[in-house]
Amino acid sequence: MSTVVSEIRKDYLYNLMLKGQRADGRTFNGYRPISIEKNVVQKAEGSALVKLGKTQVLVGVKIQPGEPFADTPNRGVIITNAELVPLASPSFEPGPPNEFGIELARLVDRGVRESKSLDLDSLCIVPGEKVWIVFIDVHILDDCGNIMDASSLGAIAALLTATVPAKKFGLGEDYPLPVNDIPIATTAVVFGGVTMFDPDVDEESIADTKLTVITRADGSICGMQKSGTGVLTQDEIYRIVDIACENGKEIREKFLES
Amino acid sequence: MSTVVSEIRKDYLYNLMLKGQRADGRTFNGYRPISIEKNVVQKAEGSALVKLGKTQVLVGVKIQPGEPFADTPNRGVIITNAELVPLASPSFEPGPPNEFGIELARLVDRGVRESKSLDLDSLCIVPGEKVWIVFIDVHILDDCGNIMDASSLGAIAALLTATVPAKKFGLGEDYPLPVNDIPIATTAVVFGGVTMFDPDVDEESIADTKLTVITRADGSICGMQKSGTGVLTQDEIYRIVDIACENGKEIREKFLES
Amino acid sequence: MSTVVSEIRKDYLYNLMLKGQRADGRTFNGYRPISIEKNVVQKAEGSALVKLGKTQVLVGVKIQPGEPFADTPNRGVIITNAELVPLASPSFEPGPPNEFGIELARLVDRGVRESKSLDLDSLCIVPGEKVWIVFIDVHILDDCGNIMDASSLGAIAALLTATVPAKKFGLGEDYPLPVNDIPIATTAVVFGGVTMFDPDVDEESIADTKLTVITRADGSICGMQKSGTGVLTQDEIYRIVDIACENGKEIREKFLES
Amino acid sequence: MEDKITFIKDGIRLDGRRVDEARPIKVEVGVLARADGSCYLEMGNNKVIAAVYGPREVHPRHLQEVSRAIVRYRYNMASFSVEERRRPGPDRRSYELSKVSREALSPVILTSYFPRSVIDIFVEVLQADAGTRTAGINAASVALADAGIPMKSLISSCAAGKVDDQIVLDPMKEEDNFGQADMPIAMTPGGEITLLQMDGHMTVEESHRAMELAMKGCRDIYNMQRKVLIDRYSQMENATRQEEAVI
Amino acid sequence: MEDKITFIKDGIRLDGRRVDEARPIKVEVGVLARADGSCYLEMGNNKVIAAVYGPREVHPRHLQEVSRAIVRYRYNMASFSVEERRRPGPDRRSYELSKVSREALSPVILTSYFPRSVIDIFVEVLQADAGTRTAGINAASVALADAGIPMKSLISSCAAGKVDDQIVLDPMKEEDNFGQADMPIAMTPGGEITLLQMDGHMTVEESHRAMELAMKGCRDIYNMQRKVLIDRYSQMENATRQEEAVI
Amino acid sequence: MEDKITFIKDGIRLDGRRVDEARPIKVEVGVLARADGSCYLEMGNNKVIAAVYGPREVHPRHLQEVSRAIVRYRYNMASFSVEERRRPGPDRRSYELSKVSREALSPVILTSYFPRSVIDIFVEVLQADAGTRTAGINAASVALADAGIPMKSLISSCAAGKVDDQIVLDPMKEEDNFGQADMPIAMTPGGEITLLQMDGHMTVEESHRAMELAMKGCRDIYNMQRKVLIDRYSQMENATRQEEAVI
Repeated sequence: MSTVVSEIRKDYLYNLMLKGQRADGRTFNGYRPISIEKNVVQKAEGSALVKLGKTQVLVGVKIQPGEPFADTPNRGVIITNAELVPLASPSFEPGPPNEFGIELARLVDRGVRESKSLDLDSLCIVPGEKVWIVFIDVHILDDCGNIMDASSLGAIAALLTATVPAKKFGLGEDYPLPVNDIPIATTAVVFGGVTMFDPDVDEESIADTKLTVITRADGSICGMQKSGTGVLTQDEIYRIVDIACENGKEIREKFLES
Repeated sequence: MSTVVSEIRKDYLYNLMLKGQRADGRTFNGYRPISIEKNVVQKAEGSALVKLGKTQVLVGVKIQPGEPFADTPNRGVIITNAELVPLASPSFEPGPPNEFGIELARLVDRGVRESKSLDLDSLCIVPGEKVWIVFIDVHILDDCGNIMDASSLGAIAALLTATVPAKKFGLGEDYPLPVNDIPIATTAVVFGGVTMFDPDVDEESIADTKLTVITRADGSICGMQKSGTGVLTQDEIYRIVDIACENGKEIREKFLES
Repeated sequence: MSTVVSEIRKDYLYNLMLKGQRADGRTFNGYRPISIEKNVVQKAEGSALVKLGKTQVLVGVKIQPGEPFADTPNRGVIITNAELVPLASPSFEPGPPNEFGIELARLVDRGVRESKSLDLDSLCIVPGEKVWIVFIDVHILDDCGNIMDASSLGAIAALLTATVPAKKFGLGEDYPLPVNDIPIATTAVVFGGVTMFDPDVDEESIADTKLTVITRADGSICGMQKSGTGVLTQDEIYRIVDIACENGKEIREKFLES
Repeated sequence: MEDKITFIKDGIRLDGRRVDEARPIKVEVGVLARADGSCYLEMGNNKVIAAVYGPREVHPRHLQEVSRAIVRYRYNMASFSVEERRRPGPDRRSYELSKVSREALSPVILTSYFPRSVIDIFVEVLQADAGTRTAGINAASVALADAGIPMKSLISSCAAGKVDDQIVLDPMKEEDNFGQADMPIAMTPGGEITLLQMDGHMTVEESHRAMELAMKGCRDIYNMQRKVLIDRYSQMENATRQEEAVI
Repeated sequence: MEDKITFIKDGIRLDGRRVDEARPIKVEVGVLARADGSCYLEMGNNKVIAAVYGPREVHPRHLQEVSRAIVRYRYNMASFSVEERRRPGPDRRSYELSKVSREALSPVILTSYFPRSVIDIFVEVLQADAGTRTAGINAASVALADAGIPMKSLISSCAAGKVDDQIVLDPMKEEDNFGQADMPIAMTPGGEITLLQMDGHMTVEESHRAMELAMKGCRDIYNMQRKVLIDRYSQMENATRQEEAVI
Repeated sequence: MEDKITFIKDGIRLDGRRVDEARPIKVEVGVLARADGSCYLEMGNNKVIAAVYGPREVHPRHLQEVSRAIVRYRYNMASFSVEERRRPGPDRRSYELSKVSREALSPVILTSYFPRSVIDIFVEVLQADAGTRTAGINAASVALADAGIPMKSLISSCAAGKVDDQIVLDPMKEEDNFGQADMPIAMTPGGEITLLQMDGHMTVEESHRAMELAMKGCRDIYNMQRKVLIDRYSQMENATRQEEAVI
């Protein structure tokens, strides 16, 4: 998933960083412009197109009746999948999700699941037999960096717009999917001692360590994941967590809460 | 799927063509000798071995009870598969069907389905629960060109000989599979301005464009497919369609209608 | 699955053999030290860790209710699988079982099945609906030769310790899996005219022919399989069968019968 | 294919179109930053996006051709693009559509300019409503131009169908599901056919009418493709001029 | 494996054969035009066809052996070859049969003549009735000869079984399904065993009798294989002579 | 994640441990003959075995890196390692765990010593009881040392969890299934974090406490890893001395 960046560009970014700067003029903690377009796919029960700078991610939510898992007979089911289609980056290849796609999907899933944003108990139709299955399908369209945060944002935005299609299946009136919390994933890379949030594709390719922190509306944490082959100090982690909480709060209020 | 033909042979075929001739003496519109041997596989409910010149295709039809599709609860099911087994050609490889095998199977399927030769309504056993599944399995044995027409011919010949094995499943007396129409696929290649029907393997490897036209007994069309990386003019298409209707009529009367 | 052995080592082994000797001092018919540790995996219904010299194989038996096969509605089901995980040998690769793993699993399965050591009729719960499925999973840990005999030994040892977990599924009291016979697989390689039992990994890589003979407690045979690209004479086969019966008897009495 | 619904009344179709009227089309070029060329296209309720990468190195190597570039085309439907969620990954239908779409574009791509290379065309169907293969080819053709791949011409694609015994242009989902025949084509502006498929039931005469109607549809689409590319180029030229003016 | 049916009455089996009698065999050589060698073979109700391609280049390359040809064998059952339709593609049984069949033929193929090459053997089972692996090996052996692959000798293959406590030659489906044991072998005309499998239940003495009976079966099949190849060669020679006569 | 069971009573957990107490650990090094390095490790009821092969040649070749060794890590659960039999082969969870485990070990492996090579780490979970990824990393770290792979340091791994609103060290199965949060980490003896995951629900303060507790767990495990390796080396040295003495 790494993209080759020329040595010259690497030096350039490094020198900028020493001066406390980033190529696009952002602060180290700042995000690129965010836009969220909702309900772009009418065939889906919910959908959102998220733009994070030039990064574009489309998330579709489909909701269908199906069988519950044997160990949770009275709860709805969430199935999250991410397709890193080769349209989105020269480094993506056709085929079933590789470890990057799987990690991304599982992290998006963890954000939704562990934040308890979906009340799975309320998605039971007939206990032990039929429940609502919520499919969250993340479709990366243009990977210009930090698809993790864009995907997570797209997932919760799509869920917020989703309707349970009860009528279509003869199960009463349609109703909005009940969403209880708004988890926000914020990712930082660590590069030469500094941490930069919302890395673009060049910054990602230079840094060898990344930390994603998923926060809930009450400021608590519902997910963390380090990735990459580098190390993090305890201080770096604490610092990233603190800023992640702030960034999460801002994004949540600005884009998702009405 | 292309076979390398030496430049010399290519020139030879090209020069012949300029003289209005083909290597085996046929006219441009003519077919190689056709033979159809029926019921060659007793374990199948219907089968046919088709020889088209040296090309050999074996089609087996198996009929078993199974579940209908959700959107057609009162109709039987047709499932068509083609195996381009490596025994049949140096260019076939083991493994699941590639795009050539899939296109072939889907085209054979389309011929049977769109001609409505099988009355799917009559293949319902218990509405919404149990219907007859008709498996059409195309097994290419020797690819000496134009396996499309041979496969299509094999499929309809095998269906015409097939018995619904009702007794074996405790569902009454056996009866012949009801077949209402006899679709015939005829394929032409376009090569240096001329169209040649029933191409052999050399002609196929030289021409870059192919058109298959599937006709019904009433002379109407129930399927067309251009393949290959070349182009066809409107005139060429109309001409091929006209000759396809004639060829189809002849083959249908001569080999399949009793 | 072959391991490259240097020419020097090959000559050494060959010269030893001419003197009627093996590298580790064993007789041609002798086995390496055998140890069987039972119930090493508490999560399994039965398990055994077999050491055959340095070769280590772990077999786990899981027993769960499931559907019977359509053609044997009143009988339990045995499913045997072997994983030649890359941890166990530099020549094993990750991925689904290749032909060596499949042959191994099928041979272990045949030993259990054809010896009728499991009374499948007694594993029926509700005729036609629910029976006990016995999963025998062979996990190779260290391939220092003759994983066939070690796997077969592990399978029957694990079955002998297995409990049918009836209580867990509300189907009455737990009871020991009824085992009626103790099949023993014994394998010999043929190499330059001599036959050597229980080949180590060097001997395996030099010999091109192997014969496995599975015997029952009454001295009769319930399975044979030649493998490798060499030939066997009738005499060699008869001789191997005779010694296999003796070896089988000894191993059965010493390690498995109490 | 049943005829119980009336699809055409007084020459007007269920969605208000005349029989020879295509659905509204929207084309945007250069919508993706990572791809070498890209195009977003709507045809009625179809929403597709095409990206082109290349010419670039071929992996795996044994697919290389010594005298020309190979062309690959991947038609893929998003899981949420259809009524009932589909499993991700290609099925038999998408393999066939990828093949015929590749063959629809190959005749105009000057592959001999780029020996040992690959030109990769990726089409993602974001929403499907009958006609995704034609929409995909139209988008891919524009994306190829956007990527600067040398081509003899653009390719335009449109289907004709048979509904209520009438030949109609550019069938939508209901007409496709319950209609009598469907015939998608693709062609060069010069009228050379590069894609032709048909299923259903047509007389020879009807097939002629369908082809002529579909060709008319292609010509209209060609004009739109051409316009959007010209606009794109003039924008880029203006941008360059402004840069030069600044200097 | 139940014993309720009586399989042998007065020394005669269900299909009228004696215990030491094989099913009728039909062999045709050179039945496929594209393959380098081929053979169609019936053994009772078994119908198999074998093709040989090679020696030819190995793909993928890393399978190449520097000092000899590799041999590949693909045993495949057609979906319609058995009572209940089987899914296309290999299952665990066909992987095992492919392996032991390859190992049954490898000892006689002079692979050192063709370093870095592959000899591909493909066997398609068109109809199955117990004994498909032996039928396949018999056909493949003839196809190898037809392809001109240098071999030390032919390989012939036959099974013996145990039914009603008697050892029988060449068991058919019913005997195989409900019998007590099955023991397929393959061998050279010189009596070297190249395939040996057994499942079921036999005493050591029974296994000896089974092996001897199966070896007798192999010898009979060898004579048929030999005859059909001699006929083939003389036909070809005659054809050449006639051509020469014409000139 | 429900809170109905009481997991901690008077500071003592269901299995008798204090909140800051890890499960008993057993480590054996050099347990496999074929692997270049190996380690068997128990952490409570978890039983894992790790093997290291390499540095060795990379297949397939295109994965080679010109300036360093690549590291591969395969986390695999045996079918019988869990309550309900699992299908063999990797699932999505094991792909993720393989990735994060590889990334947990990579920072200390001196890959630049072995350009164009691969270091393969295989971890088999023989019995699972919450904490298999941390047990696997601990075993793999020892196996790497046993294989003589040059490393900056060992890696030690342990999890902290949240149960009954308290932060506990090294949660077992029941605590993991019904607890409120789980946070596995891995680190160098110098305190650099190489693995960090968290799921569940924690305040920022709780996450600090969890990290500190998990780091304490890692330090204890490091001492055990170190001890077992020192014992191993002295054994080997003694063995060498004795050999020399004999000579």
